[in-house]
Amino acid sequence: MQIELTDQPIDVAAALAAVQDDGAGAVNTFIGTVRNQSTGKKVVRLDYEAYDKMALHQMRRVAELAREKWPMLRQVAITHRKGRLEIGDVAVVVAVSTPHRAESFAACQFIIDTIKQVVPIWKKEEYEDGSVWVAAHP
Amino acid sequence: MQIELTDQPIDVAAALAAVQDDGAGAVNTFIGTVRNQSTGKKVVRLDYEAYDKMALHQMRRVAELAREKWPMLRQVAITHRKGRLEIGDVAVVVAVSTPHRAESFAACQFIIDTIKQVVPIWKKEEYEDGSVWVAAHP
Amino acid sequence: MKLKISLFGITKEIVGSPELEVSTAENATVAELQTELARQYPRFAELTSLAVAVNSEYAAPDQLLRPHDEIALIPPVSGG
Amino acid sequence: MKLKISLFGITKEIVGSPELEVSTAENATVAELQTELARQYPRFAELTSLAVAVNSEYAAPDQLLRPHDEIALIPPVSGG
Repeated sequence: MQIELTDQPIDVAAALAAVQDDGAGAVNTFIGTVRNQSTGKKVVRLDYEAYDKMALHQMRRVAELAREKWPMLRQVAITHRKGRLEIGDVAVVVAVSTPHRAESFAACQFIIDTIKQVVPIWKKEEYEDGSVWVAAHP
Repeated sequence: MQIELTDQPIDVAAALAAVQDDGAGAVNTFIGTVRNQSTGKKVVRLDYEAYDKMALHQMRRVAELAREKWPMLRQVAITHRKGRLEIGDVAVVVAVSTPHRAESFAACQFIIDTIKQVVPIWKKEEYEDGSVWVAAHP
Repeated sequence: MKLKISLFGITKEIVGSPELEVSTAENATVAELQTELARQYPRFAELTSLAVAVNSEYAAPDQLLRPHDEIALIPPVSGG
Repeated sequence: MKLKISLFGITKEIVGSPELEVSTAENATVAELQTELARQYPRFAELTSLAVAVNSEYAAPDQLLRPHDEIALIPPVSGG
């Protein structure tokens, strides 16, 4: 299991290398990147703030929970970026390897969905005319 | 749309680069690799044979069908290997980009599932004591 | 008419050649070609399935064949 | 007792500081802390949610707090 939080550009190839496993025939990878728009507004850049210690702990727990749900899960790599990101930058990478493909999709989707619910990382979207902490208000 | 069939090692980074899109916040990638075992038998290597022209045509059709089902699909890259592969080698890569993540998982899974059903590529598994064309016989 | 059939994977092994020439009636259908091939190569019947592709598309049983069609036998695929 | 609370994202902006010290009764619960914070910072009530983390875990409302706990406010997360 490789769990990382970094303020440097994410190396997707390193995440893929981390889940390589001769017993796994399937690798699923989710890459979240910064879009140029959000709910119709043009995004200039993003700032991600993290509660580092808890974020790493919660990412580890999500990976462990995935292994409980999919015992055949071979390797998991999660890397989340923090700090300032520009359009197109990679914000998060989740990579998993499993013997067969259906479980690789299910486990990877579970991990990214759960990360988005529990990992203490906050995204501030910067527009040309202001900024907003995403999801903070109803 | 980038559709390829190659007898050279697959460059996963090139497939990822091909689906990069500033309007896409989500990239899902499936990588199929050669496992060291299949239905309990130790696999030494694989030979993939392809009906090249029809394989490329059918992969293109699968990508087009995915775009009909998920009109928000931004980019699709499919690369399939042919020829002799060793354990751990990448046999196929499917990468898709979409604005939001749920569709990236669904479209990528649809594409690899459909490829496995319709693309004329045949896998011969080589064991220590023989070989078999996968799925040929009931 | 004479039809050239491309062979791959296990059908190539069964026939012992990457190509096969078959004589059929004019305007034979895909189903008629399949019947003729089954007669010549009984081992084809052991396969899980055996489709016919015409010009890179899967062909329906009632499709008419022409001499210049690109015809191939498609045993169960196993790519990916 | 005095509790140190770490702040992030919008709560840090509302308070104007990355940390906050709050006085509570001994053995206060998470719910009691939340009530005290809501009294001091009415803008917290405008948030979609505001959880409390104790030692890197999400805390239940009836959990007792101790002076050496690592406490943080967790406004709606938006990672990924």
